[in-house]
Amino acid sequence: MENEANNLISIRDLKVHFPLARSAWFGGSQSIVKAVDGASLDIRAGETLGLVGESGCGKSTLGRAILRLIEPTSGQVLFRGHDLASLSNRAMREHRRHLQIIFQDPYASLNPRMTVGQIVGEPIETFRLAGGEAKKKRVQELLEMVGLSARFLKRYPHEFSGGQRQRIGIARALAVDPDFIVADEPISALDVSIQAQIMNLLDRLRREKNLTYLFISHDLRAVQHVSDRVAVMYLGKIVELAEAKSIYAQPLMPYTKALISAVPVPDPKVEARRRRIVLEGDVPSPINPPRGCRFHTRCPYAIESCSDVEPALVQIKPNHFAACIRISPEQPDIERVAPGDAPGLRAFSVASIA
Amino acid sequence: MDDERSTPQHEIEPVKPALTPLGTPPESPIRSREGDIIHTAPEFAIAEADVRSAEAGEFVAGTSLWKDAWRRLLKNRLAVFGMIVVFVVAALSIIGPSIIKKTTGYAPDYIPPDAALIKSFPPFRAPDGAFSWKHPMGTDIQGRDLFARVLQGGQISLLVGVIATVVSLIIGVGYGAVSGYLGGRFDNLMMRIVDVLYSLPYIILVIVLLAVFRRNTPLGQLVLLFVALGSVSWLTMARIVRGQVLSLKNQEFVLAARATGVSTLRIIFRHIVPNTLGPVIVYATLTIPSVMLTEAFLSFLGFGVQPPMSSWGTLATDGIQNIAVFPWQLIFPGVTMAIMLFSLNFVGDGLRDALDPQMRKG
Amino acid sequence: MLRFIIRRLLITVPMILVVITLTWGLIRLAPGNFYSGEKNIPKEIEANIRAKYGLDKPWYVQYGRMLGHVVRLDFGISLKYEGQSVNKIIMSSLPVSASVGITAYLLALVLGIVIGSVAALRQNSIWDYASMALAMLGISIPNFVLGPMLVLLFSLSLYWLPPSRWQGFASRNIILPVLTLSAIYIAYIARLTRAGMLEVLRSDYIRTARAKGLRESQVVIRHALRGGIMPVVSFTGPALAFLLTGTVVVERIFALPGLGNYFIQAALNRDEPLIIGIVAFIAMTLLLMNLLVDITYGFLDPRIRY
Amino acid sequence: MRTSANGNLLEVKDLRTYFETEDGVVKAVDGVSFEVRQGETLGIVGESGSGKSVANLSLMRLIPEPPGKIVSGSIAFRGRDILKLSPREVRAIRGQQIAMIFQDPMTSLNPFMRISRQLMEVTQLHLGHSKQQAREHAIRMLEVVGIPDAEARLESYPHEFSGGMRQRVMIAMALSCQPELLIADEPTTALDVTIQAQILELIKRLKGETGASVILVTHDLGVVAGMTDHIIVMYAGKVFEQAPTSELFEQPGNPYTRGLLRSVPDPAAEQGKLYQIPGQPPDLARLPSGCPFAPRCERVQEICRREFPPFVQLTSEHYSLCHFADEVYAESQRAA
Repeated sequence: MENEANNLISIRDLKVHFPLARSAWFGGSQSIVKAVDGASLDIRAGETLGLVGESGCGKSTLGRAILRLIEPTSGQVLFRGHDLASLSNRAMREHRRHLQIIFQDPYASLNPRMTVGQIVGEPIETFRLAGGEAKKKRVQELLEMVGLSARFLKRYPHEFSGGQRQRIGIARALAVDPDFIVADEPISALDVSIQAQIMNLLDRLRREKNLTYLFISHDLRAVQHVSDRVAVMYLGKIVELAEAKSIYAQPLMPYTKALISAVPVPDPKVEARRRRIVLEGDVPSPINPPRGCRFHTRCPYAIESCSDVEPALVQIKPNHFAACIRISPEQPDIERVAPGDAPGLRAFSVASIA
Repeated sequence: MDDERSTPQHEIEPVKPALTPLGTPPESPIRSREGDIIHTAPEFAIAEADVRSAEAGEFVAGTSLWKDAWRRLLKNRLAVFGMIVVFVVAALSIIGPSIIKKTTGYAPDYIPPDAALIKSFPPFRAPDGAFSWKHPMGTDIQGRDLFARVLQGGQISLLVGVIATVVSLIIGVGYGAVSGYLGGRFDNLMMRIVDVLYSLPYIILVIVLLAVFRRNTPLGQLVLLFVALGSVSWLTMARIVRGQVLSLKNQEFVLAARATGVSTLRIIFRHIVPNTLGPVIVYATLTIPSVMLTEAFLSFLGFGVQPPMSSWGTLATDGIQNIAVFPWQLIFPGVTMAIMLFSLNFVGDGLRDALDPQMRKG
Repeated sequence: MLRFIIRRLLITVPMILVVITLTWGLIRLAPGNFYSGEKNIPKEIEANIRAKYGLDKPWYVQYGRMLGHVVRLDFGISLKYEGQSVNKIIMSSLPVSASVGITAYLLALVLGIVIGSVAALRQNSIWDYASMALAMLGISIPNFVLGPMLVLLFSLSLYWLPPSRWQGFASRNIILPVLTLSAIYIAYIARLTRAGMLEVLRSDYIRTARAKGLRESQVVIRHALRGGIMPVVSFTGPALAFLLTGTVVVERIFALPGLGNYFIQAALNRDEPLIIGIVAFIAMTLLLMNLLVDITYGFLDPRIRY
Repeated sequence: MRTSANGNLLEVKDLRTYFETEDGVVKAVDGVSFEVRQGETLGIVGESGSGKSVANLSLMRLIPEPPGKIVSGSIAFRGRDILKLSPREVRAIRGQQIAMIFQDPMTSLNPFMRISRQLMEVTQLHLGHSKQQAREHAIRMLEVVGIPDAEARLESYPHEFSGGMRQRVMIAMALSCQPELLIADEPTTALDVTIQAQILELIKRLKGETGASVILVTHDLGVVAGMTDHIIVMYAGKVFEQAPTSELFEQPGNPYTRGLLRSVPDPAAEQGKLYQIPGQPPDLARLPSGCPFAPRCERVQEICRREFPPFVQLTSEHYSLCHFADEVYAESQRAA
């Protein structure tokens, strides 16, 4: 998109489609869930890119597909010039040193039959980074780095609370000294008072270790707090991408506007004043996503063309991208666009003719 | 108390109290926005509290889920009772017959010279009708000591139970694990085969098999029994293992292992297999009594163990012939078997309770 | 739904073929023959016998003939009970087995569900412990031990009930066989019901029902029971298979002229047409019953769609 | 304690609900008192394990017994103590005068029953509706909660609805008998933000239309900020702070409340380090002798570890459970 050199990860037109399980006893037609359907995104070295969206929008799938924990159906994931999506399994395994993940569920993400020492030590063993005493020392260091006592080495996950378990998961991800970490809803399963702890820890580690994060969450407040830039996802597509400040101050997409306005603010005065955009209806099924703009079924500003043309993610304002045919750099505020006007459509047809 | 999906007992995390011991030095505060005090790594407070009892610098070994389960099992009185009974009966069956032979001279199939006199004697009776320790379970219609025979029958019954279970374990775990791990089309095909076999009247086939292939040598018949019983009892095991593997495969800790480049073999043996063991152990424990029951039932129909070998099933079957006159010939082997099965079932149930919630959520 | 049933029925046909082929193969692969029990048969007579039963033909001709029988649902003439057709034997013995089996299962359903529900509703009470210990006993006592013991008690000691002899469905003679047969089902169903009910009673929608102000009996009967007995419904498939083995034993103990007794005799005598006939009949019944169970399950659980 | 005005619909006094567990007695709710006034919305805020849900289930006597038990206290609803009523009298209140909606709409509706029956059985039970009346009423309620094509959807099963729609059905069911008090226990926690907004708007609108009082239980301070008149903050089974909503947010009088408020990312503030409450929530079976929050409190003193704190009255309607409530309150006042 711009300034390629700064990008640590570049995702190009990534698609992840799942065939739904057939009904028991063969036969029956197969439907396909288009969890991620043509997403493109650049993640710059050293930044935290927030990825927000409602459940089922494909944000977690995208995060996992980058790391090939789910095989992408098509598209590219460029990491330092290698397309991760097309590497052999063996070559991919080598790259895993640099790419790590932190999971949502602090209960399911730790093997209940392994001690903390084994869990955190396993990546070190896998890449033969250290052995014997050195390994033990390294594990202790890692535990202390995430705020746990080194004496917990021989304990088992079920003896810890949710927040502590999440720290163990973070220590495991750090064990190989990665460059890039996908934080997949790292705080949503935690209590409010623990969320702040984990967010601060992640932030501190990023600065100390010069890490790059893809921070996936449905919690817009948290994403805003930790992210440099934010991408909004809806039904398998990236619909808006901008600097955190600008996206919260002036969201362009009607969907993003609604999303942000829906977040309750812990301040009665603000709550009393503000006007909430309440979207009608539910998110459509990703098995049969709406034609054209996927949001048009719920969009208060939708016009007929919205159901025909699939909008591309274009730059509306400097470093602010949105996928909506009704707004343009000339008139980025959708409320002021003339009724029925779709400037993006003109640009689109011009582009396709060219 | 907010996660209403689980029962209140499970809502409370069994984590040690998060107390700061008195006199813990305060953390060095960092100043940040609006002068808030920020604790750098306040978790240390908990860390310290947790290991209070330990010597400084010493590593505290945690309790693994196995130890946890064992502790819970020991709390279950019925299961402990079951384990003791199983152990005692099994030990008696193994060493009992030779002890009896040494002390009283009654081998299980020893027909004493005065057989005509002591045929079908009631328990604790001497030929003259007085009390006697010689035959605590009486004698059978040929004058053999029933106690020795019941103990020896236990050997065969347990052997059949254990070996057939091992056979089912090997086939079932292998089949289920492969099916679950490969997934997709293979899994579909393999599980359809299990479904088909499941809905067959397999016991009918076993009877046909045992009837038409009936061996004249007792050992041959025994082997045939192992094969027949083992080959039908693996189906459920395969389903259980497959279900486990399938769900574990997508657990986040397996994904995490994959994300850190752990090899497939290691994922299978370090991450998946240890976590399937719980249900497998439970089911295997419950398979033993069910196989023993099937063996007894086949013996009753005349397809089981052949003489001179005897199992609880054959002994009970012999006893049925004369139930009106010599009821103890049915009651002793029958009740012994029932007690053993009862205890094994309790152990299995207790194990399930102890190992369930397999993924303990605190 | 209709498509599901048709698909299942179509699959049933090859499955029955598999069972029959397996059975036939087992009989043929085993050494010896049905007349090998009779000693010293002269060569000519043996040749005559072989010719009479078509055993001189190549195996595939014999296999084809056997299949032909199965397809026409006419299983031929029994070797042992000469002159009697297999169909006739099945038809005369089926009512005996079916009446004992079905009565036992119905009894088990009612008693099992009631006992299991009571245990679940009074969890950790003396009722719970007692009924579950009894259930465990029911699972642990082999029915061929239980049957004679019941006979010993009720017939030979108390003289309440006759020990055996089939005198039709309505006679008192059916009581002991039915009790013997149903014991293990009562036990299983009670355990399943208890486990199922406990799970359902803990669920959120039961709390909703209580929050509505429903009486506890309404909560249990209207809201909990249906979900609670789902495990029992899915047990019905395996139960039918058990029922077969159970009836075989009970028929032997109580000398009932049922299907199971004939089957054992046939297996011991290597009465090929009778074995094949009974196996085919049982396989068909079992598969059809399983299909019925699945359909019922679909009706009971609206989330399942075929 | 606030003197009870006669306008109180519900007065809970010194409620204690304990659970027997393997690890010992868990005092899930331990001496909780609060009031709900006619027509007002009370928010109960707390993290998991704070006892907020148990407190609400206790109000309806829905605590599974055993292992739970309401040990003491009184729950006066319109002057009658619910804890002293016969089971039959409690049932008459449930669903008719006090109704509840729960966190997970997926599991709170009976999956085996058409929603028509689930809706109709409430009014048949409490309002003595005939089948036909109940049916018509059910359709009207579905329309009220905004389910399109209500008549056609009436015969659906719960799994045929989306999460948000199911929560609407739950609300329709709860409001069928026009209850005087609606207890909403984390009604939006399982839902997406846009759906959460829909449900919150709906509850607000219906509350306005019916004049019912509402107890809104949640862990999300944002949700209570816009919805409630009064708030109580719970921690470790105790009420830590109780105040009118605006005052609680502006001038919290308890270190825990203050910590909670500050650990929520503030959209207006600069990025950077977030305030964090150190440590872990306490184990309810092994509570310390002093203030349960002491191990995590930033201004802990010797006395906090030794003595259980007093419930200090700060203003006419503002109470805080803290040895230093006055100081904390004063500090907040200065900050504001």
